[in-house]
Amino acid sequence: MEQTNEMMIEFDSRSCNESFARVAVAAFMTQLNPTLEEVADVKTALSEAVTNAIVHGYENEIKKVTVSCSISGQVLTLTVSDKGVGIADIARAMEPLFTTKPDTERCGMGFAFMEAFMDDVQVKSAVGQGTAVTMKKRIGRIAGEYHD
Amino acid sequence: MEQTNEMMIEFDSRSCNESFARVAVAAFMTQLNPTLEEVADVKTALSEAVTNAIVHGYENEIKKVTVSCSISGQVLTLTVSDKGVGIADIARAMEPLFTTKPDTERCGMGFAFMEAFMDDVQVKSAVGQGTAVTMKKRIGRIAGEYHD
Amino acid sequence: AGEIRRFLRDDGMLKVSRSLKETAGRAAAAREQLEKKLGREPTMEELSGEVGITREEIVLAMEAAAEVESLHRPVYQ
Ligand SMILES: Nc1ncnc2c1ncn2[C@@H]1O[C@H](COP(=O)(O)OP(=O)(O)O)[C@@H](O)[C@H]1O
Ligand SMILES: Nc1ncnc2c1ncn2[C@@H]1O[C@H](COP(=O)(O)OP(=O)(O)O)[C@@H](O)[C@H]1O
Ligand SMILES: [Mg+2]
Ligand SMILES: [Mg+2]
Repeated sequence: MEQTNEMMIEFDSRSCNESFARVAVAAFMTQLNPTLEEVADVKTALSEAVTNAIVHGYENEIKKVTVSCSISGQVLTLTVSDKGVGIADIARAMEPLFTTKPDTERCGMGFAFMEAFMDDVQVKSAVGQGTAVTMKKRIGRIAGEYHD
Repeated sequence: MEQTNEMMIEFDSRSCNESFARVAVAAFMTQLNPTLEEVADVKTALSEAVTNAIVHGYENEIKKVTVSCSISGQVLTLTVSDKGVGIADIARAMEPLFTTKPDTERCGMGFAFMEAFMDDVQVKSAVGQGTAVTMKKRIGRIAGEYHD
Repeated sequence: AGEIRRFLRDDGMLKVSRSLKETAGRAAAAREQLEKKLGREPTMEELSGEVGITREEIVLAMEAAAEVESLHRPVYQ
């Protein structure tokens, strides 16, 4: 039986809310009985996606960022969305080291980190409409060890 | 200067999500630099309101509970909403020891706790449409320490 | 290999509750110590400075520690 549980958080695109978002997702995913490493992986991937929404999506204007989170069986799915500028060429944006803000402390490794720390990363975006990054990760040690 | 910051969480009305809601609100309110006691007060009031939404509002059906949270100056405002059965007589429901579920472990003290731990509690409700409980608390008792 | 993985992951598992509990323990100790020093309850900023962990992580650890306690309490009663 695959029990499903869902939550969603929406917050102002201020960098002071990143830490809140990380902890909220960490608190929700503790239901999956994760390891410390799994929690750290998800927090890193989430931070990259939220920073992108704030810095690139909204270019530091104060609008809403949404993080939807669901648990189905042992799989955690996270979607980070903004209604910002959007991405014209998604494949290019996802290339390691590609960045449109080379002047700042960004180094073009955000998507590479998300892909390294999560099992699957999908990006949907439309110029002028916004971006949604959906990431999945299977949490849990060995098959059959959890009752779900 | 009154800086405002907002967040909202929405989650399935399962009691396993109460802990997630407490952490999300507690993490968000740390921006106000509260004491642990103030954090504990808010968590207690929040738990009572969320439990009410799950147990009374939805009578344990799985629907969505929403918690909106805003910070303005040193004041934290929380609204816990459900789209459940609603309350016919709000004044009566808020009386200490009044409960419509005397059989369970409830003891009719939920609203009394919310009023004791928060500065202000307002309830809006319509039968068949749902309930919204708005609570405010001024954070930071140490005089002169906060600029607002 | 499965056994090794199981061992590593079990160790990781232990570390989750251990590290959260440890953080919560350190925060509780710092709270007491600061309260004595300041003559009032410390703020989250003061606590976080003392423990060296963000305010948000401290509230997560304290909630997790409280949860673990309430889950285990009936077992040991
Ligand atoms: N939410 C977003 N909205 C608009 N553009 C984005 C968004 N996320 C990423 N991008 C684009 O993709 C590029 C690569 O992102 P990333 O790999 O995180 O590197 P960096 O953030 O260091 O530039 C960004 O420079 C930006 O052009
Ligand atoms: N969200 C809600 N939806 C419907 N009824 C509610 C809700 N919250 C409270 N009530 C009503 O108000 C009564 C008093 O609530 P409370 O003071 O928390 O006591 P208790 O939950 O122990 O019954 C409840 O018994 C219930 O009838
Ligand atoms: Mg980036
Ligand atoms: Mg109650």
